[in-house]
Amino acid sequence: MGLLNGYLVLGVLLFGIGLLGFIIRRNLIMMLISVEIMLNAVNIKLVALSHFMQDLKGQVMTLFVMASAAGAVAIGLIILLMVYRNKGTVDVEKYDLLRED
Amino acid sequence: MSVVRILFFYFAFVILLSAFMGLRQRSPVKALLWILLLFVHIGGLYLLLNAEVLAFLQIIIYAGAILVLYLIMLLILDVREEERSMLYLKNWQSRIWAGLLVSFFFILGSLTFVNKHRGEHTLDKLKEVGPSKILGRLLFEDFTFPLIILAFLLLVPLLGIGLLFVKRRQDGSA
Amino acid sequence: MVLNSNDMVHLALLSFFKGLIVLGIMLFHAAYTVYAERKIIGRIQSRLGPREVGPYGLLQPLADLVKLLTKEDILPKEADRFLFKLAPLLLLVTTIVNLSVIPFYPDFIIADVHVGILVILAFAGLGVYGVILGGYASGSKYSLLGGLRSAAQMLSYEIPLTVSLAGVILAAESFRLGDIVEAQANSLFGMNLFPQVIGFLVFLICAFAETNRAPFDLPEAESELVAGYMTEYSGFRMGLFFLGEYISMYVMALLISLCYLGGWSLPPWMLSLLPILKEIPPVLILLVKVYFFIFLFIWVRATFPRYRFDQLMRLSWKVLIPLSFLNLLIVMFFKLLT
Amino acid sequence: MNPENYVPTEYLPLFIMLVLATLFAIGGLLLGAFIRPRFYYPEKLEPYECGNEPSGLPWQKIAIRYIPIAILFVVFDVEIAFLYLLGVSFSSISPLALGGAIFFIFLIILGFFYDLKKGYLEWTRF
Repeated sequence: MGLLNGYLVLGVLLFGIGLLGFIIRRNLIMMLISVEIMLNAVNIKLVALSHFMQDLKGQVMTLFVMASAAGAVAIGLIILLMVYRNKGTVDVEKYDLLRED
Repeated sequence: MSVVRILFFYFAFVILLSAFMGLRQRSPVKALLWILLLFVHIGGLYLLLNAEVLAFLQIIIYAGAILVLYLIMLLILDVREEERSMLYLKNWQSRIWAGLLVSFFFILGSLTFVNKHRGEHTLDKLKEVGPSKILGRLLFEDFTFPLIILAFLLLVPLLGIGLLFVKRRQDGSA
Repeated sequence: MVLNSNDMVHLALLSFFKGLIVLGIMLFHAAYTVYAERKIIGRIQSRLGPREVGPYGLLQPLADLVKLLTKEDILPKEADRFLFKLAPLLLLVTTIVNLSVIPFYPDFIIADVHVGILVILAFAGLGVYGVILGGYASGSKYSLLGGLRSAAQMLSYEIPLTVSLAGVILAAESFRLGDIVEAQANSLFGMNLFPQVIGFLVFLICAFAETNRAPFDLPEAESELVAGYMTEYSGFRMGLFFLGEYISMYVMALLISLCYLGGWSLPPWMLSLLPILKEIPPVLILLVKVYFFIFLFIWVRATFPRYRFDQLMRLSWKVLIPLSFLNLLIVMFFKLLT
Repeated sequence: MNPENYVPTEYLPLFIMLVLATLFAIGGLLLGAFIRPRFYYPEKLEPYECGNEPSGLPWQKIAIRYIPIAILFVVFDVEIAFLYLLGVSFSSISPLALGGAIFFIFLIILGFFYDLKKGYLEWTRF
């Protein structure tokens, strides 16, 4: 087993943890953080492949992922703040305006 | 075991541990600190992968900007410890399904990959010209159009800041 | 680089001793900068400054150290104990690490990396955590507000600082500080100051704000927020915060001298005018520049009144950021001409 | 050189400096712990509130005016990353690529000036 497989497995495991976090957390902020972790997991794979395939395109892709993640976080937190103003909480379970009880 | 492997296993261990601890921590500020550890160690992993520029950009952008934004958000909204209950996966069947799904990704991702492509940026070439120069040239020459799209993407939050200043109406709707 | 383990141990030992030397010299400097500051400000305000401990008060830093070490270490009862202890460490360590990528003269640098400036920015970015966490963990309203304010200050002044550094990088086309100095020595004016006066001024103002020095020393604005994020800290922990401040003053002074004033090199026209200047050891040239900026830090503190917080924010967003981009434009223009 | 055994040796000193700095700070704290006195009583451990009895919880909701600053900081940080890469490769890229890069920078400056014009960065606005 080469080292590349190690990086790939690490990426998948980290992605799994991020997914798990997205599923089990109820705090909207922490759910957004889990998305960040998943993006980072993908970044690890991209950079690892870029290193082992000796092609810098992977690193450029990672740069784009980082930049777009920053933009997404910025707009996501603005939306979160708007929701918070209406609901007074970041607990996703309380956002049940459209649910029939 | 060679030095590379020891370093890799150290970084991998800390990354997985801090991601796990961060996502199971109930106090949001402590969770963010674990995530900070995670991001810094991912930067270290990038160093191992000969992506120096990216390693420090990872720390600058993720740890120094995005996570700070989250932290300020937490302090401002005064988010306290959340209750210990799950939003999704409340019964065991769904947990098993989720586990199967994750392991499917795991197996798919690590086994089906065939590593054949060889690019032109060998380590020697990178050392000769300087990795940041090659990275910049590649970025601006070959990815000009995505860069322009990215500019529009980053424009959105700048325009969206105005949403924060919308006054609430009396009936409570925004 | 493929090195065998023997080379690795050699490198590790070498850099360990280099690190010890740099750390020792820097701590000595930080201690005596406090003394110099009190002496100079005393003179400016026609006082004498410290003169009791030792001849001319020269042992004052030692007395300060003993005092800080023997002061009680108070953990406020509302404090988050772990974060409270972590915050000053984070601030100090991220500041000291910056010293490792700064060249002091051509061959003396602890870690000769490609991306020196990025390293400094990355660790400066991590320093914000020390401030916010220190404020949060104290469990006091003043601390929390002070921490957030200082964080907002650091964030808003980091943008013009980094953008004006982009001009320097553009001029040298390298992230390595050694290359930047060399590029300046070979350039037309011999230093970056001349095409980039605006960038230099912006960087200077931001350096004052980043190090929390007067006239931007909002954390120490007793009239507003007591002592900001440091309110609840006492004894050696507060000493760590102060040490961080003084070391970051030196980091900033070193950065300005290296990036804008040509570091250890002198401009060619000056050398051709006075050939005797070639005999000066390079480290002395750098030291003179650095001491000048440290003196400037102290002088400004004794001279200018403190900014109000909204003025501080307005200065950064409305003046410095547009100016820094203007500077970048000018540099690009120059670069395209040549 | 094989990517399998690439070690970034030039970063070893950086790591050593990190360890040294941490050791120094912790060592100072430990040294202090041995020689400093400890006389605690409840009043000493109260959070500072100008001599009054502390009122209410220390953690409260704070005005959101820090958020626009933080968001702008994130966006500018990303821009700075690209700016630096442009700076490093400035003279080796084609005019078209340079045009794209300058468009990228200018669009974000445009957004920034929009915010400035609208007064979203006025500290006293809230």
